[in-house]
Amino acid sequence: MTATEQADVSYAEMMAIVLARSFVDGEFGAIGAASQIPYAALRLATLTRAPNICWLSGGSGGINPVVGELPASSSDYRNALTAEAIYSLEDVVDWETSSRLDFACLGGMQIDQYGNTNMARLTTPDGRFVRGPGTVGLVFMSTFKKVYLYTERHTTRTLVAKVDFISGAGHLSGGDSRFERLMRRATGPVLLVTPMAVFDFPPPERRARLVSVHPGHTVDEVLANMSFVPRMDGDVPVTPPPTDTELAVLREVVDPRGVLRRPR
Amino acid sequence: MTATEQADVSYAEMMAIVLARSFVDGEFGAIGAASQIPYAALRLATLTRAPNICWLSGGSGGINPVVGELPASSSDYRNALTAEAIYSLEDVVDWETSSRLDFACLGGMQIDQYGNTNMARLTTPDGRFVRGPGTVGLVFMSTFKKVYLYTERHTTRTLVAKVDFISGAGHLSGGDSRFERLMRRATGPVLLVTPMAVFDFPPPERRARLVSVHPGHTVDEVLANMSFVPRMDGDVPVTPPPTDTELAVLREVVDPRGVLRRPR
Amino acid sequence: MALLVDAPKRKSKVIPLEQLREWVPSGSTVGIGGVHSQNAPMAAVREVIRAGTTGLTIIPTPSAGIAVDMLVGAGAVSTLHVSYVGLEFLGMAPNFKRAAEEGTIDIIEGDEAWIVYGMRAGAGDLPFMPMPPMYEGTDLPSVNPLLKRTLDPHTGREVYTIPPLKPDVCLIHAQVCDIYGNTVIRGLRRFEHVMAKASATVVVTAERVVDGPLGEDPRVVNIASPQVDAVIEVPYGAHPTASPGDYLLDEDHLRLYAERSRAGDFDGYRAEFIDKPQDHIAYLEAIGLRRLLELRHR
Amino acid sequence: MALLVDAPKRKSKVIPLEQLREWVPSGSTVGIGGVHSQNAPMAAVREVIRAGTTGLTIIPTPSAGIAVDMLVGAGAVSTLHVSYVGLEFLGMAPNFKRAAEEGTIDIIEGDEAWIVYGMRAGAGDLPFMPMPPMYEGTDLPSVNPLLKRTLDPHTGREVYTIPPLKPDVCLIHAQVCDIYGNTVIRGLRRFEHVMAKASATVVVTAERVVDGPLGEDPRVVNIASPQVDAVIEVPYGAHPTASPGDYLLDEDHLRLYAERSRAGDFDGYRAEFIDKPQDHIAYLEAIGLRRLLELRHR
Repeated sequence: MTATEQADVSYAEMMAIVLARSFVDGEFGAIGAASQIPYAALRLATLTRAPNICWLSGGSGGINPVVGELPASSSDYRNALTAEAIYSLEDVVDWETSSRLDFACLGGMQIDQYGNTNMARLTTPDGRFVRGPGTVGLVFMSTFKKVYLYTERHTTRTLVAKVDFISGAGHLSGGDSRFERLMRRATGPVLLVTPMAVFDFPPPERRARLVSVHPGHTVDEVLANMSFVPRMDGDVPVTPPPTDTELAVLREVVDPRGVLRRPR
Repeated sequence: MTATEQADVSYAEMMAIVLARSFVDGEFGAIGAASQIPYAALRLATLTRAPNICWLSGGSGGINPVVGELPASSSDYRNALTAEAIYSLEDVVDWETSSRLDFACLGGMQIDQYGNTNMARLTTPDGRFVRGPGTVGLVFMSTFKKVYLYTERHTTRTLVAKVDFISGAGHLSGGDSRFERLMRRATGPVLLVTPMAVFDFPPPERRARLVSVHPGHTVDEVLANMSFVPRMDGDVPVTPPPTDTELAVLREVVDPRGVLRRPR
Repeated sequence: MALLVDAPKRKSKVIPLEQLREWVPSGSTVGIGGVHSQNAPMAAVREVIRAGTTGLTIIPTPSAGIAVDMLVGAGAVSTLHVSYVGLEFLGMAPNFKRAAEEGTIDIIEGDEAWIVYGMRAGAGDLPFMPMPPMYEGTDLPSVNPLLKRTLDPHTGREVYTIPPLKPDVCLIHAQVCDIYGNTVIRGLRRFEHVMAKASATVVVTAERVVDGPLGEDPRVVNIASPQVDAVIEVPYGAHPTASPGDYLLDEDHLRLYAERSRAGDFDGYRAEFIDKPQDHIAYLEAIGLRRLLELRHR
Repeated sequence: MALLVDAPKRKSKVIPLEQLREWVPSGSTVGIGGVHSQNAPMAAVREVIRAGTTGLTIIPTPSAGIAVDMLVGAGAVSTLHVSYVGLEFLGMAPNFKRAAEEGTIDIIEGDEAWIVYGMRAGAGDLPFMPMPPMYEGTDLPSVNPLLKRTLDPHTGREVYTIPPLKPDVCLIHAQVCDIYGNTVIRGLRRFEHVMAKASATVVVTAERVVDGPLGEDPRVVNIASPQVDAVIEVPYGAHPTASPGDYLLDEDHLRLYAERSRAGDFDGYRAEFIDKPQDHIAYLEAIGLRRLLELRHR
């Protein structure tokens, strides 16, 4: 890939590509509502390297939809029309509580160093109470076999040392604290993808570790825009840039209208 | 109706007609599996006098089916094909436990003087253990708003003083005993229809009362073929014979093949 | 058949939209269907607001949006079960956010399981719904005292439970139903049938109400007639949300709603689009035929 | 698309019937689909018997028939959850009745709620399912010690509970599925999807398995592919029960089965129709093409 093409890769495309590489073939997963990035990642992964993934497109009820572009909402009717099957909301919740879902892609208005998430309520540094939209499916972070966290806001407000309210259980206070309260089969967050970087949550501490920094960003920039210092093991590499195939499939098949390249 | 026509009425037709007269318009009901008599009764009632009844045709999943004849099984596929809507088994059970179902038509291998029923297990007078097919939906006699009992076997074995095992809760030991254990909104058996007679379960005792004897049968015959003496209030009248309309709709529309007139 | 000409006929459940107020009195508990900006019963919501209804407890689907936000903005809501209330890709629900932050409504802090298993318990009138280990990892029990614990009789372990949710009335928007209430909802994962089972009464608003056969495979009928108490025909009744297969969501109008609400002018929006148009047709005229036709699926 | 020619392809889940024995080892807990004499997975049942499987715990749908009776007759069953086991309008299930009366199988005395709510708890891996007052009026708790009580934390009242039912494998017959397991079952109230969710693995036998689009409205797909582990194509695989839309139940054969079983000659029936025909096609030959074609819907 040329430097020009590389510079042309939007953060949303980069995030979709990182997620697409992370998914394990044959697994069964779910995404939330306004989820263009994981939606694109799942389409990219199933088309290129993991054809046996099955995934649920949020409120539409559609499994494995094949819409010819990237809908603004995973509830878009075209997801239902092009799906293999329609599930009910009871199906989703059963699959969630029973840990049948191998993974989910989730975010939050706060995400902390142990991967706990908050979508419900917080208090700003100046003491103002802020209402979030609500916990919705984050409660099932307790039961999904694993969770890919992502956020489009790599900021000190979003990436915090400790969430004000645990909507979704990450590794709680780290170490084995999660497994003292929840079932072992649900292993918690495995990855956090932001517009600048990738983190994981390795044992024994299960605290966010900076795995790589996306092309065009620096470790200093990553650290300056978050409210905790992640673990770093030696030199932090650059996130491998998109391959030609990844970018071509993403742009020609998954997102031909370039939704992920628009200002967001 | 002429005496000839009258003599021609089978017991199954008579039972269907008695049940059809008993249903209350606008109610929501259910029948079990091999249920030709209540099936015919519901078709007859909705066609002639109670068009707002909605009813569930057993295992077929069909609501208000309009098959042009009387299927041997309420699970018959034609019930699904001609239904207004297909319900799920979860729907039925929800409607059952929540007492949304105003009525059900149920039977049993034993039915006792308080309308308790048994389909699970009994011991014969000579001490032999007899296995029945199982309790299935009789458990919901606890929650149906009311129950129409029926049996095609008016015998001392079926109509007993006390069931060996309560699969379905009737009025238990009579009086208010049922309501000491179950919710008042589920009022228990209101009627018992047999090939020979009709019984109800009036308070305060809620013990079977002989309401009428079908044309062609006598009180003595009724009593000789059951193992308990029902309450009788003075002279027991004859069950009003089928009207011309009842018999015509039953034979021309509901059961044109005369299934209910065959030896059973 | 000559035999049956005099037989009584089955009753229609169709009512005019204006009668909805009798079904949703002030103080009642109301279930609301729809997912995000799809299939929200907006004509019904506007009618409830027009009627001056107050003191409602709202239990929406787990992914609620403008229907709930508008009721909150209009002061119709006293208590709200929150799983998610927002405008999805258009941001926070402004009136909900303000009311929650100012404390003018009571929030029952829930989540997807709260609504779905709560309605599931309501559907069967089960006393409660016990959960596998899940809330133990979250802060929800600290703010929701209705998440009570009981003993698992098999393990002796304490488990969290969700109480049954049982709306007095449930408002559901559908694409088509018959005059008896057999209802087809397109474009969503099925949940409205569970809400209907949990609710004492159900009112369906539909794009089309047919007096005759639905013409649909009975397997795709989401809600069966015995579950439906009243039916209201309201073309474009989900506007500005989408009615799948009929019209898309009206993104411009949703943005207009959000911006005016955020700017503190919900009352102006309400005057223009709810109170001034005295009925549903007048509302549609305020939106404009040109715009309505633009929203049809292409 | 040239771009994707080298991309890996999705795997088929199709297996031959003979491999079913690997999915249903002796001693496993087996869920069985179908309602009365509709959609029983009979080819699968015959194969399980042919394999000499023993010690199964069977949890059928609430209205079970010949599939369960045949497994009991063949000595494959050690424990049976009973809601209803019978031949409906053809009378009692003879082998079940004999085994139950002679005490050669363990009976878990259940009912429709036991199976449905038990599977529902299994589907969500909920710890148990609490019931409204219902068992209190029956004798079921006196013979089923698994109907344990716990406290309703809202009322302090004791309530009966049903434990989660979780088969190791579920056998389901369908009309059509694709090679990935998306499954359409006709003619029944939906329940098999709940059983599938409750089961660790699911094997679907289907009249037709298509390698390509199902050609069905996705709303009528009963069981979605992620729920299905293996798929077996068996034309007339539900015989002698019905496959709705394909063929009727074979009343003559059901009567023959019942009469020979009642007369104590299940072994003769088994030799003729299960062991001697070494595979499914040989079984169909034993029934005869003329008979099979007579059973098609007219």
